Amino acid sequence: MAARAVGLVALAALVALPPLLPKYFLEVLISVLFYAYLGESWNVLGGYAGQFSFGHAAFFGIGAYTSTLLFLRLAVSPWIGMVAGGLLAAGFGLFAGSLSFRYGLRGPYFSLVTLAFAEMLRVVAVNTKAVGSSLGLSIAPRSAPALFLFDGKLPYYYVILAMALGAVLLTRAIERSKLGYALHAVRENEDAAEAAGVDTLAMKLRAMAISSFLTALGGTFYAQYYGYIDPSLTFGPAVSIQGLLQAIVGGAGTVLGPFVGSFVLTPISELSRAALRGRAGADVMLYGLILVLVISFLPHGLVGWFRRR
Amino acid sequence: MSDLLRVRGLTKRFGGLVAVNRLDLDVGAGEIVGLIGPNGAGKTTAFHVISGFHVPSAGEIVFKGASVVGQKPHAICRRGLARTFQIVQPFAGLTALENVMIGAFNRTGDVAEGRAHAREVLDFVGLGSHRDAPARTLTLADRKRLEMARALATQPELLLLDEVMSGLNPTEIDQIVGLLRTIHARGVAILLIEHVMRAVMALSHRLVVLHHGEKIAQGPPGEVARDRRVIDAYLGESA
Amino acid sequence: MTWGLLLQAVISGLLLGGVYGLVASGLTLIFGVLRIINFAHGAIMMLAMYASYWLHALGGVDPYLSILLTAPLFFVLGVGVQRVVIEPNRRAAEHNQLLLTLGLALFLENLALVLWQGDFRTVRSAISGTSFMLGDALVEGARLVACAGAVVVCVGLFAWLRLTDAGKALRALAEEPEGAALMGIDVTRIRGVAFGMGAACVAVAGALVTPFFYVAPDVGESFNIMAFVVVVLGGMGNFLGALLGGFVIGLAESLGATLLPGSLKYLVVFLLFVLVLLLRPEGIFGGARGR
Amino acid sequence: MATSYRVSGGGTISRRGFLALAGAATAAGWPAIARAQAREVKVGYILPMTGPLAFEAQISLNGVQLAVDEINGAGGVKSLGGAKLTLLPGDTQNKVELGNSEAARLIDQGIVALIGPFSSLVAYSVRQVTEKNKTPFLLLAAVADNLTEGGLRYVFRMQPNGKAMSTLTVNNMLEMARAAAVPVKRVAMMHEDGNFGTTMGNHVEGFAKASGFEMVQRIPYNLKSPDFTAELSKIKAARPDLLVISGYYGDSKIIAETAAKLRIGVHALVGLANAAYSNPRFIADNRELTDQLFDGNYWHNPQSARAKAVFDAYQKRFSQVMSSHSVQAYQVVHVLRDALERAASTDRDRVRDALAKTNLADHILPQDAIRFDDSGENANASPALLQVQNGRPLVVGPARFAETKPVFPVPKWKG
Repeated sequence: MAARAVGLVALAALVALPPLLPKYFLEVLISVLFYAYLGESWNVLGGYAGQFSFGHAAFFGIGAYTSTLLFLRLAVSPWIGMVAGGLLAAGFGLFAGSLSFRYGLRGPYFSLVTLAFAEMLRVVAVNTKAVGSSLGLSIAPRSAPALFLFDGKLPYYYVILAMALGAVLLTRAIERSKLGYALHAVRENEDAAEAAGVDTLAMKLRAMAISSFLTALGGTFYAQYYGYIDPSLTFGPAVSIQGLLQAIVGGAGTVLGPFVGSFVLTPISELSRAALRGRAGADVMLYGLILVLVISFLPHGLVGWFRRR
Repeated sequence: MSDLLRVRGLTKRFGGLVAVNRLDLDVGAGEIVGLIGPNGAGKTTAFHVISGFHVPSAGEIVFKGASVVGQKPHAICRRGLARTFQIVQPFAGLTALENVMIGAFNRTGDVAEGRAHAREVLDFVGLGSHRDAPARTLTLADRKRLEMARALATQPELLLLDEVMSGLNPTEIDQIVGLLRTIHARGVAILLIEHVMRAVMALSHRLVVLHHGEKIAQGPPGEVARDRRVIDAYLGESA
Repeated sequence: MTWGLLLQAVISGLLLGGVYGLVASGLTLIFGVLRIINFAHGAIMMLAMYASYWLHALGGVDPYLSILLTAPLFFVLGVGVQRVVIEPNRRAAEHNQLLLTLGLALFLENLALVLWQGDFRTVRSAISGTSFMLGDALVEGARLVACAGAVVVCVGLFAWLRLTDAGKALRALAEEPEGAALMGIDVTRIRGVAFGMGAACVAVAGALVTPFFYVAPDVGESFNIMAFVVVVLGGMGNFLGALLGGFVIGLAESLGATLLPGSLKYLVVFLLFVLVLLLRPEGIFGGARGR
Repeated sequence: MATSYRVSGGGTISRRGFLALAGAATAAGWPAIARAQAREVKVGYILPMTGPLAFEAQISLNGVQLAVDEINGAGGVKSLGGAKLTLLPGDTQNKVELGNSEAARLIDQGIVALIGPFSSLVAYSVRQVTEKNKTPFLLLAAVADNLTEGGLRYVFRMQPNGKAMSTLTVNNMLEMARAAAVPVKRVAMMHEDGNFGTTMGNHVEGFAKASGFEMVQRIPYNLKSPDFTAELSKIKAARPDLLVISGYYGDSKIIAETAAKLRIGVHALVGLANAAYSNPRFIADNRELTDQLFDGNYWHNPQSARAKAVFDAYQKRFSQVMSSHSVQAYQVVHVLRDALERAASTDRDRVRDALAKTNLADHILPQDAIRFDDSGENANASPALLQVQNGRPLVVGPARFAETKPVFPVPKWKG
């Protein structure tokens, strides 16, 4: 199949090319994969289950803070801290989810309540000395692979590549499973899903747990890669928006949507910044315009548009 | 004949409005019961309560010997009580086959098995050729069939059908009547709300008539049709 | 904790709350009719503040007087935005409409940055410097005028919704979208009017706050999130609820600042928000239902 | 833009976007070619040109441009045969990811040093990029103390860090109070609740015991908050002698206005690295309010004739009064020029070594010679204490740089 061949070539390129790239491209590629990963993570809940979270920063921040605090205070390897953060985030996701779902919050109400949860965590983090308050936490760079610290960018690239591919494979497995069908049903029509025997609350919570777990792993990657976290960088609304943007533009509720979204959006942003340099704001203005146009003319995202042709 | 569904004193209030008032209703195994009454009589509300979408204000609902009051719709469905909606609610973005697979997953966790069963059911209701069409592209008649197929795929013992014939032309209605007979022949009991009198009279073993939320008559179709109160209720509506 | 501090918190909260209420009224109007959460609301307010600023800087127009120009201007602008950007996507998924307004907000904020750079600008009205003490509590003239102005506009808006044909049509559309179409209301036009009125509301709010605030491309953010909170609190689509909700949030914010250490005052606001969403999603004062 | 500095790699992108960009980037792969034309020395900057700090970023960039043009106009870097400085721009949008990728891009393009990035948040990760690529990184505006920690070799900070800024400013204030025989025992502080404000707040609080004052209130605030009356009322009730404020422009404006109307009752309102209180534009827009405000901030040496000339040139070119961010940006470019002259090379390691040996007496800052200690901090870095008098921010401390006498206590704040 042609699609499969294209996929394999792309994968081979992603694995083989980076060592040959200039630093800038490697840096951008890491961003692309990182956003793609966040998008895939968001997609499980937002795309497949149709629960439009605007507060995934909550999980991202929990992941980043858990692994970093465990590392700095108790010398626990972030590889382990990453899993701990994921579990904690999933726990918080289940808590926040069961509250909102049980009370029947849907659509914009769910979006707003998740936004509020993330903002509350941000305000708490800003005001808590024990987690570094606004001074944040920094991880000194050094080479210690057992501690998720590498010399140079390339190893991080392969880590995030593996994470992003893992998220894609997991999403594909979900899509083809009973859970995937159930989530689709929930997204399309919750009443009809219930009538057809789908335990909609349990399905939404399952999606929430998976999505928040994955997002938290992204938080740990961020902390290790950039070496510094603070409340606004991790719990701020920008993180939530980044994830969902890739998914929506690429195609929410499709396996490759967030990947495609990120591989299109990030270069657009980089190119427009390069082209409009020296005119502060022009590039983000263009980005906003592109967003409006994409949603107006490709309401199902790039992948959706491609499929419908 | 043992009762499959036994409803006693079922009452549903919305604020000050009583939509269903002390309803008693039985459906036996393998029985077809028609639930009729003028618009606003409380039929659909009764369905919502029985299938778990609303919690009853008072009363008892026993299905297969155990109370289902307070259970969620999906749990009731798993026990063998499936329903359709008055306004069809397909999963518009999914294909016909996928729609039915959702129902089939009640009886199997295996995707291939669920798909195979869904195909059978689609063929059974006569939608086999539309298997891969997105639900939103189907005609109204086909969407009604799809909705029945989705309910059937859950392998119910009792099927609650809410106006599956409204909006259809006479040929289509005849087809649905035929389909319902086949379903019944397979041992599924049916409780149906219907305004197409010709069809209800032909299908039902028993009729239950609701008016202003209360049961005003029940019995074999022929008897009920001659009931003075029933005639008044319907005349009152049209007057 | 003294009574003086509490009195101050109550007064400051109420004065700020009026402005929140006006911004939220515009938002809730748009939500009620169009069923979208307008993330560009703050950005539109920012543009209006620039409009007032330029009228003052170039034409010497007092910011309060500028309302006479900016309110109609932004009404037209709002109708235009709705027609060109929102209306074509009316049938799009809920979340797509949300992102649409987010993209619009990014566009507008950065348009301002391109046009006027990141400079903070200040506008002074004759009243900017005035204030008086009410007991131990400070009342700033400009904030008092802003609050009073906001309440007057909200009441006017309410009257408009009750008494005029356009207002009645708008309410009908908010309450019964299908029924409204059946009654022969020009639904498309009314949707435009709703967005236009929403924009006019923030244009007034913008002009009212400029004398004690500043103008910068991201200034709308100060009011945007609070307006969401207020709208939910008051009940989405509930106009009077938005005004009352504004006062509640204003109070929560200033009492939080008085009673809690650090910058925890927003924790109170968000906590209140989540509690209301969970326990009374129709809002404290009722409104379009969330379930 | 009507400026004479050259932007390379900028305009060409629009047409054959990626190709041009890739071309520029791969050119860095053959440094011999780039260096054969050694008529130019590429200097990169990364600033938050877009977003909430756009205003400050532009002011900083003005200072950089002024210095670059001045150097090029005076014949470039002499020891490099008159090579001209070429500025390569980078916009971080105040985002960490963009800080990293912009820094990497500029390094790919062959810069000898990187200037920026304004925000400490962005600096944390960018310093890893510059360290790894052995590129001198001259910090601008980022105050977080620990940015130079961790044995980094390529990070240099000319301006006072958070600790120097806050402790020296408080010292200057206390000294002035002693001179005026006005006891300062109770200090209150409001600061924005981000990295910058919190850093300042921690230092002032930590400094209290040693300096013999009590921190009677410390209130962090969200800088987007539209009203601070409740917070300031709490401060007023604590009856402080001094109110210290670390904030950005808009929030600081509202705080000063509200404090004035509240008759806050302190001896003085003191900005600490405040973005507004010594900003000429803020002062011009708010003459009455700003009169006799104090601010401890980066500044120039008013006694320096050179500083006067620079200010005139700035005024002429940008039609506004030069402010502290521009001064720092201007001076940092000259520190780099000095190092380039001594290195007589564009080799980054040589430039780095030259920077480490900096001993620059000819500068416009209110301090002794610019020298970097082992961690890369300017050992003599010092803020100035300013007071607005007659619409102008004037240096009133430390005494040897003062251009006028302070008015302290300030009667109007005492209410």
